[in-house]
Amino acid sequence: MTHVLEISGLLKTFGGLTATDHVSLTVDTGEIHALIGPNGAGKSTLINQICGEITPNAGQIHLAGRDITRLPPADRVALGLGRTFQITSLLDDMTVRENLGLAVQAREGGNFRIFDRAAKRAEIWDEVATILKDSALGDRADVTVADLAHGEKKQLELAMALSQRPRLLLLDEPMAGLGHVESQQMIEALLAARGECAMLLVEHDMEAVFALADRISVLVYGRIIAAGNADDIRANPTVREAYLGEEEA
Amino acid sequence: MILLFEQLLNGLQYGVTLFLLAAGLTLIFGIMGVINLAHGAFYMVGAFAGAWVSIQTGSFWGGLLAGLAASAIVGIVVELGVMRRLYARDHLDQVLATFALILIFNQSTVLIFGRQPLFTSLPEVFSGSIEIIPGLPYPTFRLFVIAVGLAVAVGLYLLINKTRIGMLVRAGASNRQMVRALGVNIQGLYTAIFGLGALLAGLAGVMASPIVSVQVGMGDEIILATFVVVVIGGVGSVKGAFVAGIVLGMCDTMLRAFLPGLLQQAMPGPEAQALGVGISSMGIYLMMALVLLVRPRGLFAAQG
Amino acid sequence: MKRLLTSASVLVALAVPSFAEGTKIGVITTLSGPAGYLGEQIRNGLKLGLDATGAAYELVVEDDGRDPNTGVQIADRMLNEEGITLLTGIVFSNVSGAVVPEVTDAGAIYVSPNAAPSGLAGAKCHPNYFVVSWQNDSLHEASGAAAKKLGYTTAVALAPNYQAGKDAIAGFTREFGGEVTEIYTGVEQSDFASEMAQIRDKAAQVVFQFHPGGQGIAFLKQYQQAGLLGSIPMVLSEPSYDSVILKAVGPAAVGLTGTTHWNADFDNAASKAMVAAWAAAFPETPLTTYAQQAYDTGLLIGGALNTAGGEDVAALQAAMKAADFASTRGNFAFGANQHPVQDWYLTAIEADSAGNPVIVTKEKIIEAAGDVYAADCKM
Amino acid sequence: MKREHIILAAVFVVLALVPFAAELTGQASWTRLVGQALIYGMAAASLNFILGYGGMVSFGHAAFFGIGGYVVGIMYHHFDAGTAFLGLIPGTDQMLITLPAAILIAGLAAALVGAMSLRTGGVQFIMITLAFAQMFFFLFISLKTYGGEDGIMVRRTNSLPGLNMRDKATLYWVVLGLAAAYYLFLRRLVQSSFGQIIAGIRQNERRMAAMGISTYRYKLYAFVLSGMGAGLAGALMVNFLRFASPDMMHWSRSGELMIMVILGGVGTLAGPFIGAGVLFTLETTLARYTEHWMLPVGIILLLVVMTSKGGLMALLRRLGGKG
Repeated sequence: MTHVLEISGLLKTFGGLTATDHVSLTVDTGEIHALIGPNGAGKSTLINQICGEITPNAGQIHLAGRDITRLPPADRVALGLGRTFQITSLLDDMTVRENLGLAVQAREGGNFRIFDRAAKRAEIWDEVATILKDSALGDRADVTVADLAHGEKKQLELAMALSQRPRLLLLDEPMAGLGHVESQQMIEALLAARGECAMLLVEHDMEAVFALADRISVLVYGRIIAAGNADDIRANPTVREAYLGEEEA
Repeated sequence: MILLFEQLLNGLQYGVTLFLLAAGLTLIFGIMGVINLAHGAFYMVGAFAGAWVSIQTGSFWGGLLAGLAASAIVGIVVELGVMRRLYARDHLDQVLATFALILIFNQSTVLIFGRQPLFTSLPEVFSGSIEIIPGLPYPTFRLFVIAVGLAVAVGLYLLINKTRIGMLVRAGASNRQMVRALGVNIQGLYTAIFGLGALLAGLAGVMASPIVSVQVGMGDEIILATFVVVVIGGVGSVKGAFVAGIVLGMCDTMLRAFLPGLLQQAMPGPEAQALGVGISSMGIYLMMALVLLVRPRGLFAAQG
Repeated sequence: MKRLLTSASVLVALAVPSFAEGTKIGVITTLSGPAGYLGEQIRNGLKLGLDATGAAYELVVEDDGRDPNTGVQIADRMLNEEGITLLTGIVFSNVSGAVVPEVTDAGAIYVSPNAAPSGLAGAKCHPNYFVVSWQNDSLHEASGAAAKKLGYTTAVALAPNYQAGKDAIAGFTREFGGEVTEIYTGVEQSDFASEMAQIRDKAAQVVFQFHPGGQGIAFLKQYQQAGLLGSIPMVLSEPSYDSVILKAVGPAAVGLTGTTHWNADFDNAASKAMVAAWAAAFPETPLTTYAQQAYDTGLLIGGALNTAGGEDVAALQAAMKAADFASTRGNFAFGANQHPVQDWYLTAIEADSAGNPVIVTKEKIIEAAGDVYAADCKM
Repeated sequence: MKREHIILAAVFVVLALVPFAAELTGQASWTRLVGQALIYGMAAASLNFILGYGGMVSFGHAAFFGIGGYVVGIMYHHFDAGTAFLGLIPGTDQMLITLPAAILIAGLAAALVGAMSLRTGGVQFIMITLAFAQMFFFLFISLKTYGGEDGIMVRRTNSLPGLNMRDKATLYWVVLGLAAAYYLFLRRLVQSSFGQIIAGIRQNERRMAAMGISTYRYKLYAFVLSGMGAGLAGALMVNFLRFASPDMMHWSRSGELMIMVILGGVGTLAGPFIGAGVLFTLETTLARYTEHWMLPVGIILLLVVMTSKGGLMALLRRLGGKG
């Protein structure tokens, strides 16, 4: 079988610092693959290389069998790569509905039309209505993003990313800054989306990771030091020492 | 050969003038994040105050002091009265405000000094020329301008790299928020930098006053070239302003001096002359476009 | 036919008494920016000239900012709204190129105290368009003739890289006849160090340069600073060494040669009256040829107003065409294209008792010269 | 919605009546004043599309304004002289040809400038657009055939079949009609699918890229559309003033267009027109009263920017109570 995402030997250095040191990993169809590691381990650098915002020094990235190592970010999205941002990155002056509308429009195409009226494109707004109905944001649809609570912004990020119908969704710390209740909502939303796409989940919240992940890889100082299912990782002495040990201490 | 050497000196002299203007502008730009179109006005203020006082007192040095003082004071007043209220605002509002300042400064100068250009003479010591190499007499005053420019460059280097204020300036140029977090008197620092920038521009104005015409609007003509220097050097980098200023001054002078002649050898007649001048007028802009296409943030960008 | 029209309009003018407050004269000129002093000279000279004729007038002065757009805008308002039929004042060719057709198309009169681009001097000449100053080319042809007369055979000619600059070098070359090295400078350039080096390198017998206003000041200062003043003679056309330039340049101008159509030392009554009137009215400001041209313009307009007895355009046009006034420059007549036919003089810039430069007239080099475009004018 | 329609219609009617009002009150220059303000308004509005809606601060917009103007001037020059441009394309004085040609050529120039400039951003973008505009300025100054610095005189306004274009009121109405059409076009443009994408790019370019939008292509397209608008305005200006000169593309003209946009209100449809009208009226009126008009203009501009955010449109909104 082909992997949805296959990374091999990814190397990225900044000056003397090696951010990702020949990292290899795969994500399979329908799988949630979690990537954990302490701060500064190179997780964000890895995510940004997969998205195309940073170009690696060496190594390859394949998405659904296709080499995307050198493609610009937007072309990767067209091939089915979606993402959320660690620090929420939304269109702050627009409402929730408009944010979703733009996300759906971006996927639908027709973006160079200059004589139509975006507000009258039924195919977009019907879909937005459906998304809103199914999400926790339903009654916040016409609130401007700048006025949303943090948890709501995170939900909106996820909804926008999913509306792209990606094959693979990169989740960059979706739980960051969320309270307990909000985290539970987020976990539920991710579980609900599990059938739609594969996910690569970067997360510090171990509870969420163990609740969601099919497989876990541990990244420390730019290297993958361990990989396996939740039980393997919990039991792995290297990981306990390098990472979990610190957390518990 | 002598011609080439002379033109290199000319380029150097133009370069340090650009540096004096660009050093202040790039700091104001990098640290306060302000696009100050009115920076050329400080150049004009320095030139007018310097020329007027030197006419009244008969002393170039008195004029120099007056020019420096006037431009620094005007700079500080502008910072306190106008710029301070605009730091938090959009770049575009700053553009509009500083454009308004240009109009105000130009017309006030007409009201105070009239429309006739002012006369300034060279200081006695520097009125002659020195034969640097045999067959090349070079105006002493221009050598003096070069020396002053280089001295200021060294002074700024020491100020920025060896003092606490310099540390704050460097920190501010690379990360504006960080200086705020350090709990320094930011407002005072901003006022001081703005005053220093205006003073350097005023110095350039006084130094230029015996060479060029001291007239209303003289700052508007040179401010574009100054912005080009700032952008090529990298916003916020004094080192960049120095390198870019010198390189640009040299290139501009060399192009104007030799391009028309070279073209004339390749194609016939006066058309080559005109074309050569046309291209050399575009020269600095062409350079900027090329530099930015290769290094979109300039040569020595301070901000990451 | 023309005579008949003239007498008819004179009759009409006599029949209708002129307004007591005087005829409105529109003055569009450049008062802002570095060239602002040129407009100031023209406005002040015009006023003194008109006063000298005793005509009843009212000046409506506006600043064109050296921008043709603004010039046309002002002209439109003066012509169509304020009912002004007599305009003057423009300093720069690009402004007059845009404004003059506007004025003549509207049936009004334009009298130029300065700029006279070739485009309006030949086939596109107009009965309602008069030039009191000179045709642009004439200025530099005089300098070419002077350089030739002084016995030079090789020259370096410098001018800014715009149309008037190219015309200047062309005009100089036309009359000079010798070998000319052309150097064009930047349009807004103020440091000419690079050109100084080239001048020294070319080692020609004479330098001709055309840089009006601030550029001229910078050029002359730097010419002296480069040590060229004593070693290579320079011939200048009058816009490059007006008295304001000389005042700003100081002793650095002493020793240069110039050409002009008028100078302050002219020995005729009109000129003496003007010099005296200027010294009384503006003791702080030097009197330039710009003001003199405007003064002559004032004499022409004022005289015509007196003759025509009001603002009837046809009567004014006829009165002006006669050019019946005592010009401060002595001999003056209109050519076929209503541009001046006049004499040109060689001048030297010498030091007065205080060491300041003063322009001294030397000799007449061209007599009763018109311009080359007059032949194309069919009026 | 309805209120906006009523206001627009009222403004249009009032503007259409300007020539009559000018005739009645004897203020004949109003027609030209308002006409010119409308044309500057179009140029400023075209700049505002990239600056206000797209976040691209171009300091070289006058280049496209000037190029549009020169297309009309050059075509007239060859029409008048009976020659052909580059020996190939004969001149013309037909507005139905010159205006589309001006729009097209200005668009091509914008494509060229935009393709290179849009690789940078921020202050560097401001400066690189200025650089290209300066190159065009110096290029046109060196074109001796087309009058160099003096520019080209266009003795007759371009003809339109069935209209007497030499009549000032007729010309004014043609300008008004095109300005209104351009306003409606921009109104539709910012509401279109493309307009939404551009607004998204201004707010968060990274996010748009993450949604699969190649932002460069969209920005370039916007830049070209904007340049075409400026070209149309320039072509009209040359018809209105009957000459084309390099002054049209001087950097201070780019600055002036920017000032009009900022003064009126960045990112609003009517703002640039209001800004152009106010600045233009201010300059011309004050110039009638004092030679030192720059001083009051400067002080007024400074006061506006110090006391209000969002320009005159924001002020109007506050006065009107709602948007």
